[in-house]
Amino acid sequence: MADEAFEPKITAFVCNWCTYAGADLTGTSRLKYQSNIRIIRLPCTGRVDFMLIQKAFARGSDGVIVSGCHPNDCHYTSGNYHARRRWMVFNDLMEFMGLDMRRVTFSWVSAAEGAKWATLVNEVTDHLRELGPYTEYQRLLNAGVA
Amino acid sequence: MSSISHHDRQTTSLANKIQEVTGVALQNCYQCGKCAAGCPVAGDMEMPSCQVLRLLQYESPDYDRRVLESESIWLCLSCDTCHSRCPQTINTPKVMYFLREEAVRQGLAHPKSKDAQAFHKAFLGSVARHGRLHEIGMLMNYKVRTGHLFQDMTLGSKLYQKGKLELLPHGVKDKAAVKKLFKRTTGNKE
Amino acid sequence: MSRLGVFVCHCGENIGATVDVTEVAERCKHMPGVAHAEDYKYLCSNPGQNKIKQAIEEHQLDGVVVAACSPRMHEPTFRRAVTDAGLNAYMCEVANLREHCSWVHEKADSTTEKAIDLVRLQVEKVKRNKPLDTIQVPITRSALVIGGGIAGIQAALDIADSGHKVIMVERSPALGGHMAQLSETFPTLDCSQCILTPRMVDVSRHPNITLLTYSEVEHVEGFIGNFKVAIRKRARMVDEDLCTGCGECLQKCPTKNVADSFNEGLSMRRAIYVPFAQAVPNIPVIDTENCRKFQGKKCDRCAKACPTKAIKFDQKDQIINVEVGAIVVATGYQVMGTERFPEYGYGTYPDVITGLQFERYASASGPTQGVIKRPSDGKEPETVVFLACSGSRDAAKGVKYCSKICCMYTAKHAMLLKHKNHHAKAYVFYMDIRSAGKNYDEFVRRAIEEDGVKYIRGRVSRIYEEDGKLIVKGADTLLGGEPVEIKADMVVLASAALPNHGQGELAQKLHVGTDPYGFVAEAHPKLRPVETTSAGIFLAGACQSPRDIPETVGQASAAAAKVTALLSRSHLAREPLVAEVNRKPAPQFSDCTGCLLCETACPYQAIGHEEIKDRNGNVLKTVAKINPGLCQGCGTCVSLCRTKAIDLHGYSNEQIFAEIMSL
Amino acid sequence: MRIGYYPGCSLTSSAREYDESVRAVCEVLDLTLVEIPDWNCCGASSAHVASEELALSLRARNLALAEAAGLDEILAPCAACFSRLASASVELADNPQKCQAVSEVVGMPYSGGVKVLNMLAVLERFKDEIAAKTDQSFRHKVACYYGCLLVRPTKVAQFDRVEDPQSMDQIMAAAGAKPVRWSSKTECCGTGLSTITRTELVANLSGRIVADAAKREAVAIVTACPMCQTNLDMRRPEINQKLQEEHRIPVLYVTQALGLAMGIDPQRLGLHRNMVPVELPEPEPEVVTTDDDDED
Amino acid sequence: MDVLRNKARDLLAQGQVQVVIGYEAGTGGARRPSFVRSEADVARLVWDADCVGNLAGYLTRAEIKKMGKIAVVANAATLRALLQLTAEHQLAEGAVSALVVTEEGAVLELSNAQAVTEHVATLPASLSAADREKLDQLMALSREERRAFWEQELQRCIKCYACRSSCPMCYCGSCTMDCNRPQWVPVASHEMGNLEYHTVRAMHLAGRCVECGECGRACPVGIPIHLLTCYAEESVRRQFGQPAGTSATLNYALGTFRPDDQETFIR
Repeated sequence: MADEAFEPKITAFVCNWCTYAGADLTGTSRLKYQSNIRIIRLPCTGRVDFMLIQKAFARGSDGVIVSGCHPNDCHYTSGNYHARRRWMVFNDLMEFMGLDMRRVTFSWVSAAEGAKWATLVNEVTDHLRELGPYTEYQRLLNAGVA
Repeated sequence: MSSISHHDRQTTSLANKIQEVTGVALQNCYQCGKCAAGCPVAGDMEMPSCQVLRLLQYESPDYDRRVLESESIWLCLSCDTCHSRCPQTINTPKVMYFLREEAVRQGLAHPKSKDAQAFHKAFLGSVARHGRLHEIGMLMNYKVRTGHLFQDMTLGSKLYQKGKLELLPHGVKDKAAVKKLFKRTTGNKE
Repeated sequence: MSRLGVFVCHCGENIGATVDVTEVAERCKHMPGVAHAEDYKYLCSNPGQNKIKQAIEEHQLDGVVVAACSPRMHEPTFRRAVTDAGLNAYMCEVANLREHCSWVHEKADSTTEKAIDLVRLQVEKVKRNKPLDTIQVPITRSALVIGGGIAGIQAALDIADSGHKVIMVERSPALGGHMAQLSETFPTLDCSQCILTPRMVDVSRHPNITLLTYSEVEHVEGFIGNFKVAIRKRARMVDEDLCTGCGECLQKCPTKNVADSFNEGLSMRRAIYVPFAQAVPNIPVIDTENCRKFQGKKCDRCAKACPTKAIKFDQKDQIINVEVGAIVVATGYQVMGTERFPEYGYGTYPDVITGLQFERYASASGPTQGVIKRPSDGKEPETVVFLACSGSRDAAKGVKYCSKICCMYTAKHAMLLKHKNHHAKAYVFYMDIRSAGKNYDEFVRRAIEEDGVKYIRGRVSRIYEEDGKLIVKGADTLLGGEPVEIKADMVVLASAALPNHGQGELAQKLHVGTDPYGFVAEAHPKLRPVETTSAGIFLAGACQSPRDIPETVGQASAAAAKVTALLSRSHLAREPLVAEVNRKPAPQFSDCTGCLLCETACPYQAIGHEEIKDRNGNVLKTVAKINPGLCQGCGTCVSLCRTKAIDLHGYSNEQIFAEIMSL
Repeated sequence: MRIGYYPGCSLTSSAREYDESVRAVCEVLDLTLVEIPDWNCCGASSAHVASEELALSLRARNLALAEAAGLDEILAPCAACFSRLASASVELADNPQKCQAVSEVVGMPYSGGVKVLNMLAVLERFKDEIAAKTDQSFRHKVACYYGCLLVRPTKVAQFDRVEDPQSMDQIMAAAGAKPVRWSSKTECCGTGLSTITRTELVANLSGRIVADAAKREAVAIVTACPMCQTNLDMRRPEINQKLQEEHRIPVLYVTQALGLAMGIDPQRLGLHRNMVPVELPEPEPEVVTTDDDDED
Repeated sequence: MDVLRNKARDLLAQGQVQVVIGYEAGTGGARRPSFVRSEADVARLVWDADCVGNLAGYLTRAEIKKMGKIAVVANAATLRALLQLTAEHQLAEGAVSALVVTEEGAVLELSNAQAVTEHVATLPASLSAADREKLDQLMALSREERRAFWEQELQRCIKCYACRSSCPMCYCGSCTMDCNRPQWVPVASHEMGNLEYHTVRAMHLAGRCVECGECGRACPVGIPIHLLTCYAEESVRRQFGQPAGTSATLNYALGTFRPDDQETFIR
């Protein structure tokens, strides 16, 4: 059961040209969403090293969003395609290692999808609030040296 | 003519049902008329295929009914010319099949379709009984059903002379298998 | 320790109403490395910018975070401001407190807390920023234009007129493209060749244009400002310098039965030929596939006839290497052949022709000197049926898209038929009439109202031959789909415009994208319509999608303007946000292992390799090398590199790591 | 060579001459026909009206019987039977789940591996043998008529030139005949349900085909479909009445025409059963073509 | 075995290679690598079912490269490593000959990449049946059980990097683990750091792992660590069909893409 006072900490890695701009549009459209999220701006989803996701969790994030341009719309023509392949392997490997991939959300949000961004952030926030703190990971941080 | 307010989209329009049952998406028709242009019987229809599709696109109860009551849907020969030439690959013959079934189901079938329905009944009756079609038996049955007793009488005797009509049916041996098959798929024994 | 300045903007009420801006500024003062923090009503205003400049000087700041609206809005503004105060532009970062915070959240403590976090992210980032200088890429100040149709001609002339050298490559033996084949042009009905020929001559005489006909692009490498192109100049078997264009050779050639492609196969030409009378250059070419000499027979009649001994049977293809700064792709289109229409006879009925063939009949320079005749028996047709959308908007057997030019030229064809033969009957089967354009719809109405062309709304299902007539079976959808049957003497298909043959291979050589149909893709459908996905490569005309002459010419001039703007500078300044392979002292030299797995991942082919050598030239190590002129800074290679040998300026590992750790 | 054989109901009665001529020609071609044991009616167009499932099951039972008899290819000379069986075969080959379901209804296993061929597809394989077994004296102008069911739907029929099919023309040409170029090859004769219920429409549609063939100076219409043959042949009085002309052009099954070219006894080909008497004129004289060398 | 020794002797005698890397008897019946540089030493070479180690790891070592041209006794994984290393520009084409002992006891000398590529194409997957079974067993568990399994296993890791040292594909001069600006992964052996380390290694071997199992064998505390890299490799093969070590030209699944790559989790 999630703690009532629990507010999830969410880190988002987004590309500059689609999702960052899409999130800007959410703002200019004055659509509201919950304020748990912190956006880190990158040029492209191709720049998203899987280690960034790891480090975000290691730093205590309860959830991570990675979002960029839809396939075929990448500002750099194919950075998102490369990213997608890496996510496909990463996602699969994490499942194999038993990590909770419900806490990582990959998505395509274009510069025109301000509303989608708001919905996405709200859904992810609500979902993470339901899942509660990511104790099974954060516990590792506090575990002793072997 | 029906007023536009009657054209409010219904949830269970014929177009919806057609998409569900046959997979044909009527909204893809852009009314180029190529189906009617190639249809061998378009000239004999009160509304050619493209107009049937157009009426269905409205998704209005009035127009749906007009289509179901039409004779056009019974005239389709299933020659597939329209389908093979349609730029949007719309399977119009399949739609026509569906419309006939639906017309019968809703009791709206055109009076002239009575012959066709009788023919199918006679045909299936023969197949259900013998496993194969017994042409003369089927024809007699059909003529009794429709009252066209004397139509084609001379032709029949000619056929007989040419050795083309068998008086006794040559059915399948395993009649039970065929009967069972009919029962499982139609729910009746005939 | 850094000395950072944090400037928090109220943006009037926009940020101030939901975020406690003063509180944010106050808290920032206590962040490690922050030497100064203040808030202000409008930082983007002149007084606002001055505040930043003053503070930089006053507090000797070495980095700045502006917490305001989206960096996509005012990042350039604030970067300019810090430059004015003597800081490097890239020592300034923007925290997005408006679009990503105040506008999307309610007024609450948590909103202010988020705002502080957003500033902290940027503070931690700026601490690790490095001064960067814009990258200067030298530009080769000349252009290559591929394709010698009206698009290429217009682009080449515009670029050349602005004083830059142009190399023009045309695949066929002469300039002019499809426009040279046309009779009259809509909506003014002026003669196509009359308006085109002077332009072709201009190209051939222009001191800044080098014209290479009968030539094709073989290979392209390099990047914006610095392309290296290999051009294959095919052997004409005629010496261009010696030939005077007298035409003696043409008369003597014994091979007379080669289908004339300029006339769309409606007439025959010789094996040595000039495509058409006004051809530029007016130099013949020997078609070696049909020439007797090249088929092993004894013949040298053309050589004997030549007064200047210009015929050279031993001429070989030449590879010409050129360097250019920009490329314009203007390769045009082709039309779908009649053989692609099953229900219209698979091309077996000679009197079913394409619109382009009709143009040749209608042209005064065509096979019939402008008299409309039909191929089967050379008679003048009385009834002609025109089919719009032949293959276009036909997902099943043709192409999905609208070919755009057909509605107008079909109206023109019907009109020309009526003008040339008043008794003739013209029918047009159409689905929609798309005649948006200056004087376009008036033109179509004129065909209908004044010239009596009959328009029938419906597609044609089938055409077949009967008693020397073509039976056209259509339907009139305006009569509820009533079948219509017309006995025609000739049928003209307004057949779909397709990407030109060889377009795909060329696109690959140029590394430019294509759309699903094979047309060259534009960089942005609205805002960058004449640029391709590759920097420095532009496009003009129907290679992008079907279009008519006015649109093509306008677009070609636009592409030329882009090229001229590029070539007007000696160097190209580029944002320094590029990736770089690190270097270290010997014996490591670099963390790069030289595995070059990054090479294929680069969308811009910017990654190559370099050899690190000792003084004697022995290779010590091979490592990846990123060309800063080509790199666009996506960072795909950075996240792929196992040893973290590649890093991206502006979004470095250290910067992002620090951002994450600040949360 | 052997192949499974599905005669279908028509070939046992009203199209008996088709069956007779198929058997006679296949004997000459050394093709053994193995009749599917205890086959049943394919359901034609009527089964559909009652239920899709009935239609599919009737067809599947035949395919299952063929499979049980170890036949992986079956010949269905009747174009209607071919169309129904082939579409069922295509539908089931793509869909193992449907196979399973229909096997249950039929009460016999079917794995989806039986291929259905029409008469033309089979004869196409024997073009060389046909040429060899005929003396090439059958130099008649014939109009090859394909109708709808052999060429459409394209997915089932898989003809390369749907709008201008060539296989029957090539088969007849191999036997020495001179197929005419005409445009009614795939026009509908009006079969479907109108065969019996709307005879006036049939006369109209079939009439156009007969008139076109006559106009192209064909001496016979050749067909591979009992429905077409019946409409063009048996309905000739109505056709002639409708056209107000006296067309006497006979309508032969492709196997009847081939049989004649092979010199098989007309009685064995069932020619006496055709309604329009089969009286072919003297064949066209043999034309010897000389190759002109147009070297100048 | 004699055929192999004779082959090695010939190669050394004729000067075609300067060193033959093979297996020799170690303590307690185990096999250990053997570097044979003279004809006199060829008798040390053995070949039997116990020769499972992947000797490819030595090929990229500077001290070995210095010896001259190399012949290596190769099993399936060695051959795949040879190809992958060539594709990754770590071995010059033709610098290493592979000696393969066939089931019939003959010795094949594969002296160029094409010969190796063709031979590899005829071999079954190099993943052992036992490892296959373990992978399947793990996959059959619930996520929670898998997490518990790996948590149990990885907390025993002492971060000795034996796995890294033994891996033929871990040839990088400076590993991410050693990077300290920033310090991506904590140096000390620590549960979080262990998890991060092994995730990174598996990700870095996805599309590159030749499934030799060497890392698992090298682990002094017995963590079946190779299952992670083998799974990552299998994931790549399953999703993109571009297995590692089947060609000497670069075909790295994560350095390429198809516009129609199919996934189910991106929103």
